Amino acid sequence: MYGWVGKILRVDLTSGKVSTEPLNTSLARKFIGARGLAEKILRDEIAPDIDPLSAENKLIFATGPLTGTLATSGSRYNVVTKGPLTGTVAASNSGGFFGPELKYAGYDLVIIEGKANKPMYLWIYNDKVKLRCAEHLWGKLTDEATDLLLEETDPEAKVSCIGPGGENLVLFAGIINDKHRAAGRTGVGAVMGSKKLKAIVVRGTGGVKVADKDAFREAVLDARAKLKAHPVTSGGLPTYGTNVLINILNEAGSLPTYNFRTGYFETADKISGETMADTKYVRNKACTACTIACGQVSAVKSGPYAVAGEGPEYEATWAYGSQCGVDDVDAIIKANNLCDQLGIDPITMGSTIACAMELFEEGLIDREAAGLALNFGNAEAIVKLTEDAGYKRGLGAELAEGSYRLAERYGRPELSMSVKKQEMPAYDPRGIQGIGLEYATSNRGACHVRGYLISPEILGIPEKLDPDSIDEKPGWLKTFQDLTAALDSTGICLFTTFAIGAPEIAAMLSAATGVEYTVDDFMQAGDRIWNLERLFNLEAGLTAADDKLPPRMIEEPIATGPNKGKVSKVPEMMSKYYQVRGWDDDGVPTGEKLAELGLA
Amino acid sequence: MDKPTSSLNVDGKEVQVLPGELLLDVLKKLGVDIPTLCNHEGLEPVGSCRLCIVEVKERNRNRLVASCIYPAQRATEVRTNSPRVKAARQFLFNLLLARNGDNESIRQLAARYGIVRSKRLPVRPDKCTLCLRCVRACATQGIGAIGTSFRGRQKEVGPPFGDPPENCIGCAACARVCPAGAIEVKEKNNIREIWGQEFVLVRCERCGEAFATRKQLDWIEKELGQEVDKKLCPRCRQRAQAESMTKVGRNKREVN
Amino acid sequence: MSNILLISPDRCRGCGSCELACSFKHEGEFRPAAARISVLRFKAGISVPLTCLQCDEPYCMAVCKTGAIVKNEVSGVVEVDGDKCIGCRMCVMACPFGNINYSIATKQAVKCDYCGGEPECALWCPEQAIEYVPQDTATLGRKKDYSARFARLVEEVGS
Amino acid sequence: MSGLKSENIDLAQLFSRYSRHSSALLGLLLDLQDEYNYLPKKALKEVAAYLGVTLSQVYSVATFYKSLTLKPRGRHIIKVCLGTACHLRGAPQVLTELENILGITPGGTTEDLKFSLETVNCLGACALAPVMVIDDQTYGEVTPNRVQEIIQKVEP
Amino acid sequence: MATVRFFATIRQLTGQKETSLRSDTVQELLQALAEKHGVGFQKAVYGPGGLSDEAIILINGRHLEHLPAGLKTKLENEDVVAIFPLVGGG
Repeated sequence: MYGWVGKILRVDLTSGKVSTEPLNTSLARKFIGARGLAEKILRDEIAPDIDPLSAENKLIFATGPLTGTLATSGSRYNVVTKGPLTGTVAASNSGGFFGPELKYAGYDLVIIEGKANKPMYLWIYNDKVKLRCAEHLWGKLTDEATDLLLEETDPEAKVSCIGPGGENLVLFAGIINDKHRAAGRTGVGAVMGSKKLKAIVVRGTGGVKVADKDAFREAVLDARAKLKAHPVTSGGLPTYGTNVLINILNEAGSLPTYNFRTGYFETADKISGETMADTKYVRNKACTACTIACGQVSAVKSGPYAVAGEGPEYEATWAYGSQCGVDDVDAIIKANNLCDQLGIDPITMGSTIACAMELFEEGLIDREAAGLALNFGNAEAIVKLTEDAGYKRGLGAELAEGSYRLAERYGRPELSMSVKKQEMPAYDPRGIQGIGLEYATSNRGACHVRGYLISPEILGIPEKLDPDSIDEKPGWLKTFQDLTAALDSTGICLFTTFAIGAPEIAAMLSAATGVEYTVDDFMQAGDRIWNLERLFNLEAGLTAADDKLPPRMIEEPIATGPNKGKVSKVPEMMSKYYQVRGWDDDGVPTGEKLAELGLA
Repeated sequence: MDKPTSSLNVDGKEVQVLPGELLLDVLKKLGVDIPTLCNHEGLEPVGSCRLCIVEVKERNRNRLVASCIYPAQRATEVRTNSPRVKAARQFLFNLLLARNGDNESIRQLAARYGIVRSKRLPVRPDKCTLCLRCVRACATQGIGAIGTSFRGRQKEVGPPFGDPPENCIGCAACARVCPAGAIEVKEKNNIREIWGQEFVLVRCERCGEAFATRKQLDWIEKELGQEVDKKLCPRCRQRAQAESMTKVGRNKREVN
Repeated sequence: MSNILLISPDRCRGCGSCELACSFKHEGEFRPAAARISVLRFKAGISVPLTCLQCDEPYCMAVCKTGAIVKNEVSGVVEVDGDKCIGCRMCVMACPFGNINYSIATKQAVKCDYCGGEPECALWCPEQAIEYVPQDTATLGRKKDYSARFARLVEEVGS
Repeated sequence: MSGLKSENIDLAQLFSRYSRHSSALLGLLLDLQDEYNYLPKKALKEVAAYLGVTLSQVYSVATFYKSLTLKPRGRHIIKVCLGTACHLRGAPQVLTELENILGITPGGTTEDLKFSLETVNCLGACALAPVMVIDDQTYGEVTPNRVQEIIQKVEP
Repeated sequence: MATVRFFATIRQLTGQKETSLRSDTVQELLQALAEKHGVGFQKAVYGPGGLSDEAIILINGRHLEHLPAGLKTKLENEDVVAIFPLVGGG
C-alpha cells in the first residue's frame, strides 16, 4: 500500500474485543481518507437517527493518505462521529503528532464502538493493542493525563485524550492531542466521554510508503517552495499566529462583538496578534512536516491569570474577546488554556458565555445563578464560567449544552448565534456575505473551515471578491466546500491553501497513493464527500429549514463600525446555492447528482 | 593506480584483478550471483561452507575452488556456472540440507539456487551450519570466547568444555552474525542469557531500558581507554545532549 | 574543503521534516523511528534536532574491529560499511551522544552519512535549523560552541 | 615413557621449552599429555595464558586430535586389536575376559586409575594374533586365560 | 486629516501604529507614506512599481479594489485608512 498503510483497527469497548481489517481500497480511492472515508464508514455502519451519546454511535479516528509524510503540513487526523451538539455528521480535525504516529503504528483508521463499563484507555504499540484501565486518569486535566500516560506507556508515544469536559459530556467537548492540539468542534469529546474512553496512546515504529518517490519529492518540493514564498504562510502566520486576523476583521467591520450585536470592537488592538507577538508569544511550534509553524507557545507571566501554554488561536481570542466584550488579553489566554485543559471548544464556550451575558443584560439570568455579574466585558466571568461549564457546576451545567439550548431554556433561542445549534465563528456574515452562506450550509453546524470564503472575501486570496456582493458567492462556496472536503480527507492542513491549491494537492496525492487524481477527480471527491455528509444529515432528520442563520443576521443591521446598517442576504442566495450543488428546492441531492458522484 | 594487474577471463569476459584480490570479491564486483553462507565482509574468509565454489583454470589445469579464499591472480579463467560447478553446488547444498534441512533460512538459500531437500536424504535437525561466522566474529573482537571442538560428525561450535565462557562479554554479536539463527539469546528483566551464562544488563537511569551488559561496557571502556557512559542508554544520552542545547536562545523568530 | 552539518536548535520548530526526509532517503519510506537524525521535543515548544557530529576521533570507529566504520578523509564523514558490521553494537554503546543506531531489520549499524554530500535533512528543514555549510572559521566556531556544551554534558554524565 | 607422575608437575619448567607463540601449542599439548596422561582443564588454561591464545583455541586443538584426551586415563593403556586376523583367532574372547577382570568397557578407565581399555583395528602384527599392547609392550597369541597373569605383571 | 493605521509587518516597517495625514486622494496619501517610509514600505505597499499585490488597503473598512474610484478615491476628514500586509489564518 502506498500513502495509505492499509489497515483499520476496530475496538469494541463493550466486549473489549480488538480486531484489525484491511482497508477497502476502492472506498479509499473514492473518499480519499480521513474525513471522507471515515464519514462513509460511519454512514454505512450506524443509523443516522441514533442518540449521539449512546453506545450505538461510533467514533472514528482517521488519518489521510498524506498524513505522516513530508507532504506540506501533513499532520492532520480527523475524528468522525455523529455530533452531540448538532445531531449532524461531525468531523473535527487536528494536527500535531498523533495522526502521523497512528500511521507509523500501521493504521489508517481506528474505529471505536460500544461503551466501556468503566474508564479505559487504548494503548497501541504497533500491532500490540491493549485496552487498559483508566480509572486513575478519570477526572484529570489533559496535560496531567498526558504526562501520566506517557510515563506508563512509552515516553515517545503520542496521546489523544479527553479532559473533564468530555468525561462530563459537555456537548462541545473536544479531543486534545499532544497537549495543545484539538479536534475541537462539534462535541466529539463528549462522544468519547460517553464511551468512557479517556485516551488513545500510540507508538509506531513503522513507516508510510509512497508510490512514486521521485514524483512525490518533486510535488512536495514545489508545494513547499510556494508556501515559503507566500507572505501569509511564511510571514504573517508564523509571526503573529492566527490572531493576525483580529485587526483586519475589525477594520473591515466584521469582527463580531457583544454576541454579534455589532461588528466593530473599539479596543481590538489590545487582543490582536500584533500585541500578543510583542507581549505574550514565546516561541513558534510546528506540527508534523509543517513549514508554517503557526503554533504559538505563549505565557502570561504574572497576575491572576498567569499561565503557560499554547495559543490562543484567532477564533478563541475572538470568542472570549470581542464576542464577550473582553479586552483583557491575559484573561483570554487563561480561559483558552482552560479549554485545552478541560478539553472543550473555546469557540462555542466563548460564544455561549456571550449569549449568557446578553441573557444577563436582558435580565433573564440573575447574578445569583451566575455567581457574578455577567456584563459584557467581565474578564473574570470568562475564566470562571469556562471552568464551571467543564465541571458542570451551577450555571455552568446550563452553559455546557451550548448557546442554543441555553437561550432556548430562557425562552430566547434567537439570542443563540448558532447554525444547527453550533455557534458561528469569528466573521460577521452581515459584513461578509459569502461566509454567511457558508455558515448556513455547513454540514456540521456553523463553521468557518467548511469553505473558508474569508480568504477571497477579506484577504483577497486567491482572488479579491467583494464581501458585499452575493451573485458569485454560491459558486465560489461550492468550490471551496469541495476543496476543503477533499483537502481534509488527504491529511494535510487547510492553511496550506493560502499558497497552494487543488493542482498541487492532487499532484502530491497522486504520487503518494499511485492513484491518478486529476484536479477534477480531486474536486469531485470533495463534491462526493459533501453530498455524503448532506445525505447523512437528511437521514438524521435535518431539512432545508436548518440551513439558516440566526434571525439577528437577517433582521438586525450591524450597529456600529464600517458595516453599520448591513444585514445578511443568505435567504437570497440559498436557491442558487442548492442549484449549483445539484440539489432540489428542498436541498436534497437529485438522483442525477448522486449518480454522477457514485453515491446512488 | 600503478599496481600491476593481471587479466582474468570470467565466463568469457575479461577483467583486471589486483594482486591480493580474492576471487569472490572480483565476482561480486562483476555482479555475478554466487551463493555464500560463511562469507562475511567484516570477517576473515575461511572457506568453510564452500558454497562459493567456481571452476578455475590455473596453469592449464581445471579445478574447483572456494572463491572466497582463492587469490584471483592465480587463475586465468573462471567458470561460475559450468556443469561441474552446478553439480558440485548441488552436492554441497544437499549435504547442507541433510544437516540443516530444518532451518528455514538455509532452505531459502538453497531454494534460490533451485535446490530442494531430497526426501531420500536423512536429516539432522541441526541449526548450526559450522560456517564459523560466530567464532570469527568473537575472535575478531579479540575476545575468542567460543571455538570449535572435536571433528567430523562430532564437530560443534561453543565455549571450551561447554562451560560458561569466562571471557565472554555477552555482546551477542555471535548470535546476530549467525546466518541460521542457531545461537540462543534470552533476555528477561535485566538479565541476558547466552552460552549458558547470565549477564547483568545495565538499566538506563532515566528510562529504565536495559541497554547493554555491564561486561560489554567495561570492555568498551578498556578498548577506548576512556570512560563510557554506563548510566544512560543511547536514546537518553541523545535526550541529555539535546537538553544541554536547549539552554541556547529561546527568541522569537525574527521577522524578515 | 569539506562541508559540515550545522545545527542551530534555537531555530528548530519541531516539525520533524528532517526525520521524514532522512528516512525517506535511506529507508525509502517516511519512518521517523528509523531516521538517522532525531528531533527531541521538550516543553514550551523547544526542540532539538540531533545527528552524528562526525567526530575527528570517533569512539564508534575506535571500538569497531571489523573495519565497518571508517572516517572518510576527504569528506570528513564517519561512514559505516554495513556489510562489514557484525552487530556487536559496540559503536552504539561507545558513542557518548547516542548518535549511532543499530537496525535490527538490516542487521547493520546505521548513522548519518551526509547523504553522500547532499544532506536531505538540511534541504528539507524549513527553518535553516540544519545547514550544510562550508567548514570555515565561523561555522567551526558555531559548531565548537555546541560541542563545548556537549563536552560539559559528558562531564556531568560521566561524574 | 609414560607412567605415574606426581600432581606437582612443574609446568613452568615444561613451558620453558617452548617460545610463547601459538605455533608451540600442539607440541606443548603433547608434552602435557605425556606428563599427565591426559589434558587437565587447569593445565589447558595455563597453556592458553602462557601462549597468549584463547582457551577456545587450545580446546579446539585439544579435542581435534585423537591422541589427545581430556579425560583422565589409567596409568597403563591396554589396546586390544580387533583386526580381522585377531578377530578370527579369538580377540573378542580376550576382550571379554579383560572386561570381566577390569570391570570396564572399551573407552573406560578403572576407578583406581590403573588401566584404560581401548580397542584398535589393526596393530600390523597379524602373525602374532590375537595381539594386545599395554603401554609400549606388545603381547602376542594371547588367550583369555593368560590375561590375568599379564595384567598382574604390569601392575601388581 | 485622514487617520492611517498600520498593522502587522507594516507596523514594523513604519515604526508606528497610527498617523494622521492630509491628502486629497488615496494615491496621494500612499505617495506621501512611501516617501516617508522608504524602500521597505514601497515594496510592501506602494511605490514606483505601483500598488503591491501583497498589501491590503481598507478605506473605512472597504477594500481599495472594491471602491469604484480605486486609487483616485477622495479622502475626507474622519476617513480611516488601514494598511495590512497579506495575512491569513482562522
